[in-house]
Amino acid sequence: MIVDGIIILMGYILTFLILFTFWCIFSGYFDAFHLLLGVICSIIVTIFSSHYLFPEPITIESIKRIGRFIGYIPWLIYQIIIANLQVVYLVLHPRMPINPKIITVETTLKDDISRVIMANSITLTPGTITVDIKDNTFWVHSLSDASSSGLINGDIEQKVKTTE
Amino acid sequence: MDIKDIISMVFIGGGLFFFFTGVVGLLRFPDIYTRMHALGKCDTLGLLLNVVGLAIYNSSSLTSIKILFIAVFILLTSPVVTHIIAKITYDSGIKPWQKDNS
Amino acid sequence: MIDFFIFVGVLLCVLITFIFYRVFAGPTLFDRLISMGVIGTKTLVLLLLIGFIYKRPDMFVDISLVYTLLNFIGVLAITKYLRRYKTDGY
Amino acid sequence: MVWQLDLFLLVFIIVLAILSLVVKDLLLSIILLGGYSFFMALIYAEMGAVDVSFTEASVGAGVSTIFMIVALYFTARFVRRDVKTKKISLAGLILASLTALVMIYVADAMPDWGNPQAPAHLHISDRYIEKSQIEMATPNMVTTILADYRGYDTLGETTVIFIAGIVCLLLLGTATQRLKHNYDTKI
Repeated sequence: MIVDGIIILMGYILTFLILFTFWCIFSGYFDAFHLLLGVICSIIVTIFSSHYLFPEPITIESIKRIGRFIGYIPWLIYQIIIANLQVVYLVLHPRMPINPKIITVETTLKDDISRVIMANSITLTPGTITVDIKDNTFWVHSLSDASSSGLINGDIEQKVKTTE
Repeated sequence: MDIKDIISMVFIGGGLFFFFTGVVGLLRFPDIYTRMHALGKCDTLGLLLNVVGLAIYNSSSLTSIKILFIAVFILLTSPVVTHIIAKITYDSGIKPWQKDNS
Repeated sequence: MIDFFIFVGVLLCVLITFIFYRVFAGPTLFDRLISMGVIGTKTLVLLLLIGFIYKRPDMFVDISLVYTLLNFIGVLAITKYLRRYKTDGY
Repeated sequence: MVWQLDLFLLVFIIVLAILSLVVKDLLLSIILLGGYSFFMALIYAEMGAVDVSFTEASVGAGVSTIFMIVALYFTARFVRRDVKTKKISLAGLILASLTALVMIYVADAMPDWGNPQAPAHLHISDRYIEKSQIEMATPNMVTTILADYRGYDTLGETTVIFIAGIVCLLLLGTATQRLKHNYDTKI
């Protein structure tokens, strides 16, 4: 019973801390009056909107998961740079060697957040855009043959699975 | 002209290059889906590089953090916008351009 | 360095002129929509550059943040309308 | 003012304004007007009016775009084929061009941008700059001028805006009820 209460309270406290950090960065004043205003505003917004940010109760597992997601970001940025170089090559090539088509990819990812990460990663990585998601199937528009091969052999899915 | 200025100039120049390719892609590609590749990728990285270059050039740390927040917002929103427009386009029945048709 | 910023700004303006071709000619509505999105990102960088040209970046960064979010919200509102009233793309 | 950028930005503004009037699709017109507001905010920022620019970006590009889309829910996107569009009236054209000519003629007599000898900078600005901090103790001088020195002015403006808002709500409210009524009777 007490543990449940602490877990629910954790969501509120985390939301408040995030909001208050944003307030401090964006206001730029660090005297008592402005910080007090920030605390009041953050508390009001927290009461109304905490359940949007953390719809599920927070456990140690979910905090670990955020840590694993931060470890995933460098790989994503590396992929974004590769994606851009590929698109630059395709755009500036005089004959434009593109072969666009829509392919479907099956996924075994279970929960929604992993799927969102997966879809956004597909959109950001080489020559592919997520067009639609229905249940376990992703409709993906790929720009050339080379770009779709990385998706079909499931590199991204493996990487996303490590954050689960 | 110290080393910080040169680094930020390199970043901004790189960002301009990606912006340029994005616009060339927007003009050259045959249909809406392929144009979206040019938008969703070149534009994101170009803006990212420009913003990071300006944040390096800037001297005040608080403003630099704010500038970097723009980069974070762009990284979060850009794939969502690309995906939403792609889905709307697909739902409205526009068929992708195929190589064989040309 | 300010000359460099002005040079970059003028280059961005030239790029925007080219994007206007797609806004005029783009066959579907979505072409025009993404072209306006691209113009939005260019104006964002232009705004930051103007801030650095005037040596007051702290004032201009706030407007850029609002720009970023409004670009996003505007596209969301337009697509919400288009989901309700389907078009054939024109 | 950076004249190289100004040249481009003013041309973009004119192009977007004309295009958003000419276009037959209302949704496209809204998109173009959003872009127009972004450029307008850029020009305000370039003239040094950061607060006006902030307002233009958030109200012009953000809120009014969304309001216009909401208004679009109550009307149609395209002009109906069977309704004949009105031709350009000659009298209106002459009147508009005359007004434009007069305004261009008058604009020549305006003081240059940023001129310290301009009338606006000579009389009362010094007092605002020197005394507003002592008399009102508000960090933002624009706020002091609007809310304290010109308090009654601002009160009148807010009253007008408030009445306009109430009238809009009344009109929209009846429109929604009528739509609902039509919907119910159809079924």
